[in-house]
Amino acid sequence: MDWNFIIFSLVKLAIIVGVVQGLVAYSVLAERKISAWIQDRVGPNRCAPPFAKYIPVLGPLLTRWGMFQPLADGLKFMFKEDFTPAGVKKIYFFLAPAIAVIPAMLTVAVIPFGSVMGNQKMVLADLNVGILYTFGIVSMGVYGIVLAGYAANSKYPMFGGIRSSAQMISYEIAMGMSVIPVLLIVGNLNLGKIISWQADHGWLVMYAPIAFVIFMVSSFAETNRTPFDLPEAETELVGGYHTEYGSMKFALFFLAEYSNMVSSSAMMVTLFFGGWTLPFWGLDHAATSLGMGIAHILVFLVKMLFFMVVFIWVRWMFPRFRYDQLMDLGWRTFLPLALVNILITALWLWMRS
Amino acid sequence: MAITVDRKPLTFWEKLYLPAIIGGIKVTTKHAWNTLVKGKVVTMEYPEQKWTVPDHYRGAPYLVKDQEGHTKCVSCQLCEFVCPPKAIRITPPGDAGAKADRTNAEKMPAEFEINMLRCIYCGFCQEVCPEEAIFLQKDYSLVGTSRAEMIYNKEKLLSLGGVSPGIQKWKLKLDEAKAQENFPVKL
Amino acid sequence: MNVGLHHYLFVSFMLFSLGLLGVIMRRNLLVIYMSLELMLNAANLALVSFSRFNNKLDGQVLVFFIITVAAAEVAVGLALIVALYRKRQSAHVEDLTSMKL
Amino acid sequence: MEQINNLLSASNVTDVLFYVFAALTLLCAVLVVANPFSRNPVTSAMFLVLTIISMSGLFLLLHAFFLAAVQILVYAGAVMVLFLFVIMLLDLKEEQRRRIKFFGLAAGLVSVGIVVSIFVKALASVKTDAAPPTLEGETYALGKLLFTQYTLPFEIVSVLLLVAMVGVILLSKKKLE
Repeated sequence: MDWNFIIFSLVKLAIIVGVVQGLVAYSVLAERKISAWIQDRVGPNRCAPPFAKYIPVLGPLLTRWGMFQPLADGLKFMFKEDFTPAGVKKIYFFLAPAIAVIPAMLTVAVIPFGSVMGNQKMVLADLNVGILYTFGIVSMGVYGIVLAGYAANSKYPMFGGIRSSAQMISYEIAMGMSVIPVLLIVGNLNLGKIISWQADHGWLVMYAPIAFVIFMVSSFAETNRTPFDLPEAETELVGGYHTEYGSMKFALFFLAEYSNMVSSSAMMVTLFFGGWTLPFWGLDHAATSLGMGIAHILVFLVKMLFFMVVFIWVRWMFPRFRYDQLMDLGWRTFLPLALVNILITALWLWMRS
Repeated sequence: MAITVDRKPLTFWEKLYLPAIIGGIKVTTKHAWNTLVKGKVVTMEYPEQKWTVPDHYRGAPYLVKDQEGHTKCVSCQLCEFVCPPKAIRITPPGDAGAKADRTNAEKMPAEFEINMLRCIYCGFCQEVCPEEAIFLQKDYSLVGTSRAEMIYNKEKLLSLGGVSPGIQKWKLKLDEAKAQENFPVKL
Repeated sequence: MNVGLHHYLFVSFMLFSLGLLGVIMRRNLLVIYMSLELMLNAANLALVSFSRFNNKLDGQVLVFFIITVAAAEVAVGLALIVALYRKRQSAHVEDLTSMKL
Repeated sequence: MEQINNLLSASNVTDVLFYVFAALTLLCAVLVVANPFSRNPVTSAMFLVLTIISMSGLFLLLHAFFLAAVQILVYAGAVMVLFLFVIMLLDLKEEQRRRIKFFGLAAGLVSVGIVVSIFVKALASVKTDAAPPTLEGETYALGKLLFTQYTLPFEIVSVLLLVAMVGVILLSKKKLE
């Protein structure tokens, strides 16, 4: 532990948080744009400062694609009245948004988003129990929602909170079980090691496709995204756990949801799609030059953005599950499927050895 | 007694969800392609493109003038009486007030105000008006920066309303009178 | 000053006595249950530190088992509390003194 | 610079972290058991979550990485959520302050006193000059031990979990047919 380590860690931390926040802001825009396209609309295309249209080439793009919309949204959230309804449990009401955001941001810490640059590994914390860490943090994400539901002291948020606690516990099991084949195949919990294994043997999605499907669907459920967004179901619970929230506190819940999306896309890329590696152009080994390092980061970002788009796309493609269907899918489809998957993988590995 | 609805058991493919997923992908991709590449959108970009209002559209009520530019309203206050949200407020000219600016009417309102924040565009005023002086026209986006600004006075209503096209209620009677040559008012 | 086994044991002991105090003093069944969890956790801490300072992994294996059993115990216990609450509409130990349901 | 580097040396940092985590653990545990500001069970549960998290920090300092993760995953992630779920389900009101019975208090103090005496006796026999520990709580080693030497307890625990599951389902059924 020395000076260098601290400085570089802080720099990486700042960059990661900045990038994740930027991604969150623009994924809100992407959400609105993609939903608009799917529904034959144009989407946000107004928001631009007056000078933007005079920029030569980028001008029309900046103005027509609503590139300043996240900025406007952020400003709007910040300047709205911070309203506290009467009868809420004040302390939890204020704490809940923060508790929701913290785990969402923490998950990114163990994800290797690039190989090396100079002598710095492009990962914030190279833990030996990386996957377990991620699951632990993800499981903490439910507190924000449950407390928000409890603090609001009103029926719908309460329902949202109770639903989310049951849903998240159920799907955590399926999610954890789905990753075990990956761990069996690789034989290591370190995310960096998993990536380097994939660089040598090919992406894990080819070895464990069922695991990937279960993981993906469970992560939809864990992030409360649409086929499983029962905790916030607008049409039945008028917004669920964040019904009573407004202004920046509501924005924090938004931030948490989208950060969760970012981190679970990153997890999917890392676990099943080779992380920062690509099987061609010599991109599958640790970088030797600065350009290669940047290329690795870009590869990772592109893969992650693909999954972000899938997340958003699914939201506008499928209707919400009913609660019993959700539980049925989690316990009676995915759990046995994941167990069988583990068994088959173990058998396959045993036959090979 | 509760009615139980028979549900067909799902077939194997329906249970697998996969065809539904593929169908969803197909539909959404088709729409996104149409919007993005072919530029087919169902929405309009409002301030630039505007909706063409159909003929019978009931927008904001305005006062109209007749062909000679005279006020048609005779301050009978029927519209004020019939207005459900009480948006209309008419000040009659009174004894000392200005008389009508046209020859075949006794008086015209000293002030005629419509509070556009209250108006519900029901069209009762148009229906009730014996002089056909008020018409619901095609404006639908009325904006202002204050509540006071949204109370339209007589001048504003008249200038917005314009000349009533082709309607001259007294024309028939005028013709009859001319024919009999005992019409009391000199034209 | 180096942190050694006795430091960890002291923390563990404090946790255990706090848990014990909670079990005896509090009246809410759920809080009593939480205090029990606290005691179990104190045992966990002691076991992990023993395992660390004796260079043997067996303590950690035991902690693994304790965590598993605690999870099962909590599930059963909470189900019991819910069933009891349904009957008596109370989770207060002094309202639950009779043996008959 | 040299001084700062010395200050940041591994053993110093872990010592400071130990005190931080230990203080956090004990403070939160006190607030679980006897919170002067609120007698709301949700508050107790949340402070128990904090206790567990800071305890997993202590586990990390003891190089028990796997257990630290499992601690958060199982205790904070599942068990405490279950607690919160039940509290919300039952809609428990704040615990009433009732008069503390003398007998209960005396019994509590006596039992705590007994624990103290046992502890003092135990602590006296702790070797403080043990060799610096080298053990790492690696997942691999732990798993190996779990599936070789401790296979029987492991299987028994799995049966226990099954029994618990069946029992809970039976208990939470509204009516026994």
